[in-house]
Amino acid sequence: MLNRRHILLGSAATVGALSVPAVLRAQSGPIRIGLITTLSGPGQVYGQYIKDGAELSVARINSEGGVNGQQIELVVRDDKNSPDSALAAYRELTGSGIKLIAQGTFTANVLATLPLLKDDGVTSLVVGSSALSVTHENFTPNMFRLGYSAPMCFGGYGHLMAERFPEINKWALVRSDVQALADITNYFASGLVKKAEADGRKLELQEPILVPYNGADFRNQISQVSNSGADGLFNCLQGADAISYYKQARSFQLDKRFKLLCDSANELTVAKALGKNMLESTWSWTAWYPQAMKDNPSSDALHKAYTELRNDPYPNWYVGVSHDCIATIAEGIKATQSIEAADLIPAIENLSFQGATGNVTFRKEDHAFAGDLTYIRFGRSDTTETGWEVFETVHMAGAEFLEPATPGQKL
Amino acid sequence: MSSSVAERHSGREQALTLSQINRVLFVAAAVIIAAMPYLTNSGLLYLVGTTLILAVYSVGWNFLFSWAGLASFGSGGLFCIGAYVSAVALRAGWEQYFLLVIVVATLAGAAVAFLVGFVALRRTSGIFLAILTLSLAELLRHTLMHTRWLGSEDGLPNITRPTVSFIFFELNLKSGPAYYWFICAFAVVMLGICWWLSHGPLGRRLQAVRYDIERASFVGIDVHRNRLLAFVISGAVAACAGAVYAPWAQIVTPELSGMIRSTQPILFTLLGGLHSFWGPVVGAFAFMGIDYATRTLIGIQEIITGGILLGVILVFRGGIVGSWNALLARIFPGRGEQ
Amino acid sequence: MLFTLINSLTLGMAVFLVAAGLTLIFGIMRILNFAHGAFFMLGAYLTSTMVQDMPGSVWILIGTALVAGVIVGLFGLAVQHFVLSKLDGIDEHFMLIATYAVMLMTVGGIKSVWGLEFHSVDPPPGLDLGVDIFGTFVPSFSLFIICAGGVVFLILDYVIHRSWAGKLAVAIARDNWTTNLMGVNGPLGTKIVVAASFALAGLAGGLLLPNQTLSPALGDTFLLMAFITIVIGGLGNIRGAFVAALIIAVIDGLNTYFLPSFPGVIIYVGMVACLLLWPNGILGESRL
Amino acid sequence: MSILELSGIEKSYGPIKVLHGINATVEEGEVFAIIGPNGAGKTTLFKVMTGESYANAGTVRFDGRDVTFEPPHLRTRAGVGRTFQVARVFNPLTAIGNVIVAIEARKKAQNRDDNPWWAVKPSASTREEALHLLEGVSLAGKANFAATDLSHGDRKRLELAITLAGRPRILMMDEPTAGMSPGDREQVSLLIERIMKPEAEGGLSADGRKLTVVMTEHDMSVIFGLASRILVMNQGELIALGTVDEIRNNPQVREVYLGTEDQTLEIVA
Repeated sequence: MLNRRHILLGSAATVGALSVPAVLRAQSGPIRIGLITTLSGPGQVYGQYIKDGAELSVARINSEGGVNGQQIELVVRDDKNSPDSALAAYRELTGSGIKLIAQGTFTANVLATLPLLKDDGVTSLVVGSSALSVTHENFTPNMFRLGYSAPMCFGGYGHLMAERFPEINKWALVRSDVQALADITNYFASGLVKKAEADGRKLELQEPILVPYNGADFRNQISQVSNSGADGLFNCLQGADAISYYKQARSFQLDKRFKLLCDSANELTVAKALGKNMLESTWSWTAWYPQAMKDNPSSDALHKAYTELRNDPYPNWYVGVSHDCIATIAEGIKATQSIEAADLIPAIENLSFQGATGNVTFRKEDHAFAGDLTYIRFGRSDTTETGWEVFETVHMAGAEFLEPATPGQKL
Repeated sequence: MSSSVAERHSGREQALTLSQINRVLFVAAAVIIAAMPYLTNSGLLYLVGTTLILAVYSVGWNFLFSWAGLASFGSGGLFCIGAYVSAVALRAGWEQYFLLVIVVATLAGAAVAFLVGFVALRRTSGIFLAILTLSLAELLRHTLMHTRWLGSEDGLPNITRPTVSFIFFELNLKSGPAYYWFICAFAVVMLGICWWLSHGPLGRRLQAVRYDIERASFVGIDVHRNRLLAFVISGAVAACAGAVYAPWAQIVTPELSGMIRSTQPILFTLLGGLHSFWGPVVGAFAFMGIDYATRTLIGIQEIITGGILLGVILVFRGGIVGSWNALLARIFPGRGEQ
Repeated sequence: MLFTLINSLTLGMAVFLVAAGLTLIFGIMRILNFAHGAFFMLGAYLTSTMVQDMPGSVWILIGTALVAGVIVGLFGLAVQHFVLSKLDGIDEHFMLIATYAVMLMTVGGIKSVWGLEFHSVDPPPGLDLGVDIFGTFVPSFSLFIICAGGVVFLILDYVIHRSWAGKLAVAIARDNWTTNLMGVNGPLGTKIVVAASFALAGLAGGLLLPNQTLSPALGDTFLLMAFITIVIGGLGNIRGAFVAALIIAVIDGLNTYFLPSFPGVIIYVGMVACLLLWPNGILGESRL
Repeated sequence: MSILELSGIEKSYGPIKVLHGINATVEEGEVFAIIGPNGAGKTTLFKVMTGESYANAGTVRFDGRDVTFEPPHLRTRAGVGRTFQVARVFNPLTAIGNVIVAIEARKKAQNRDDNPWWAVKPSASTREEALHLLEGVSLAGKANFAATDLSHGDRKRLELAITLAGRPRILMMDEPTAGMSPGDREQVSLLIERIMKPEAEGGLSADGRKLTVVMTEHDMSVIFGLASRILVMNQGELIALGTVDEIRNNPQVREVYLGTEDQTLEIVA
């Protein structure tokens, strides 16, 4: 049983006298979790993954008998990729008595709701959003980020590349002209440099080449890249931009000009779109690559369910992360028997369980995700039907790459 | 002669009766809007508050469009300027001077509108002006996205709602309902000002310009100056709305200067009723209603919104206000024309 | 430098392909068609369904793009018949909102039919690599786009300014009423031009398909650029659109060359400057 | 005293020269008519005088002041009123609304706004003046009709009222009787005669000043009935300028009209 007194008190205090029906619902009905994500406009494709992952997670929990005997109900709302709509959705959900929220994808939409969590007594799990501000200057204890901070994820990436490929000393960087990708590129570069310096090598890093965001033609920049004379290349573009870029780069035979190609975080999206014309070989970060998580039943179950749902054996990493968001909330409630933020927050702080993406655990100070990192290398293949295959997978512990915790302050 | 006087007389009587019905509706709507915090949850309250702000913003746009006959596609840029001025000031801790901040933001919007209008209105009009303003707003958006101290593309979050200090008392606007009522007051003031401007001598001059630009200049109206004035007023209203919006949303992003924000008033105005003062307000609430009603229909929302819009335009040519008045005239034929 | 120019020309011609239909429909109906980007996208999706991952040859690509153009043109006829013709004679801004609504529905329809996932179609064999011109490496697909843009321009220019059909269309655009009096079926003429405009959107979608990534946001990428093009060139003026596309290419090239840290921004500055210098577009507004 | 002075006016549209150095002066209080066959350049000269387009060379002086490049609204404020060949009024406004706009524009330009700054409705004196003007052009009964609903003749009258609302010193009328029946033309002639009288005598001319009229016209009976002097143009050149009698007897004018307009010849003869 849930702690009934808490629910009554909490709801009455914030929602006021008119919310009586909501309280009644909370007592008798299922535990309601709100999901706010991008389901229209740019970014909709990611929002759809998040919705799928969350829904599959709820379905699994409910089929296993729910949390402490109570079923979970997911209430999904579209943030239309605007802070405005994210706020409207958030307020509608909390106004109807919902205390548990999962939210993604883009940082601005997450930043819109963060300041409200504490007063509303809401516990929020953030999917994705690598920006530092979420766990630093805009930190609020009611939020946990099950996304990867840029320093951990891409600093670790740079570290791995410098470690694995000590012979590559000249690097070129390409990124879209937006700030979030500038941060990612910078952390990758600093990860590279730090590791190389620790090994006593000096790297030559070129100034990042900028390409227009949501652009139509990248050939000018591609030509600049292929004439850079570097051996290693880090490509930091997103979604459709990335695919168009690789596609237009094909006639330049970009993959032959560089000894090492690193994609930021598009993982198999690129391969799935390019098919037989995939690059020879590239690395990418991913949060969830189920094929490499064979001893993880949670991952296997989700993978199976997703493949049945979408007929796609290569789910995007967002599916895994959003699945784990719901799982985290469920685990927290299991541990504390309450959905009140006051009880749930310490419970989640102390959690450590195996989710689909690996070990799920948070740093206590700033609630940053401190789980595992996964990097994959994949490329063109003549033997597979898809035209590409994944060559290798690297797992690393993420905690050591986490930036220092400075909750409430800028790093 | 006498028959025309009679016609005139009955015409006025009809207008009075119908406008009485509308007045009752208007008062009822105003009461419901004012009582919103008691009637609904914070989600709908937030939406209604936002819609009120956008309604004021759209009325400002419509002042330029339906009165001066100029279509700007870049009003989002001015809204954005107001919002950023307000956001920066509040984050810097000047919350007790919030009213002053709004004034400054409004002036900033007016100043930018003046600069743009001074150059652009002499040279362009019609669709060229529309695209020019659209490009300027896009330019602003790109600039904001590249400005690190304004938060780049993630914008400025955590904007505190202010406690406004007057000389004798303090007004705490931190809570949702309190700020909501502040928005209501703001809407009343701004709509009042806009109504006054539209229906006064300036409004008459501008309409004259819109109806016949050459004739207007041959009755001694300085066309350029009056258009510029309308451009500046519209810009000031947009920036003012933006300044009030920032603490309501508590976050501002460069997307405020995007095409969606700039095309909103156009949609509202056309949906609500062209060349009508209250058209944009009605349109804004109608649009909000459609949006809210379809919020759970994820995936097909676009098709439904598009379908409704299309239906409205094809069936109700005069927009909602025009069709409503026509409907009233038909329902009460006795009070209508002879 | 030559390379930058050729690449920018590629962008310019790609934009022209999209802008051509947009300026055509403006010429005859005086509307900015917001749905144009969506129909461009529809053309690309239709083509991708027909050619799957890779068109077998250049001619198959062109052929399927033409088929897609025809299908999109039929959609355009439907839009003209059920929506635009019903709004004839009332405030032109209603057309604007109507095309906006059509855009919403088209994008929604595309999403429900083709889904949200990114798709990619490769250039046909022969166009997937590059050639050497004066010691500069040039991707062959760039040349294909440049040629396609040039050919489409020449055909349009011939049809509009030289041929009987074009003169008729110009007459309709100038004075529909008188043309009707003279025994010419104006509404039919309008229908044909509108269908042609939509068909051009679809054709552009098909031709540019191997160059871009298919996603429901594809329409937005080009729409604003196409708007800018037809405005700089002079609304409704096909030659103007062509010249403006070249100007955009040059501006973009200079942008890449001299100001690489702000990609894609100078176009807006250039556009503002152009409008202030030539308030009615470089070649002036034209009814077709 | 001359109120309007044209010296050396030249105007070209592209390569085509339309006006070849026109010199003329208009005296205060006279009715000055400009005639000439179609394409003679009357309308162009008219446009140069009103400010609708500017001369390429030469000067236009109004009341001794150089106004060659002054825009229309400034000339209007200085006392130039103008009507168009096809009456141009503010269609959706009511008749009285049309006149009110014009009166308010004048008052604002003269800084004599008698309305408090916060007032929405036009001041009582403005409304009174507007009604008075409408009465003056016999439109008082249709004050609340939308201008669109007025007949052609009524629209011409309304336009005249709008123009007079600016209290012009010189009234420039481009074919005031164009498209009217003979009966209506006579009415217009009478109206013009009447408005030129000072207010005390039932006319509409302001504060004791003499109203000057400059008009282009095709109907010779209107011209010979009203005009004190006539300027005759042909192919962009002034070929004669003088009193009605002088023009009647000018051989050059006869020649111009002989080959062109038979009907005119009869009247001249």
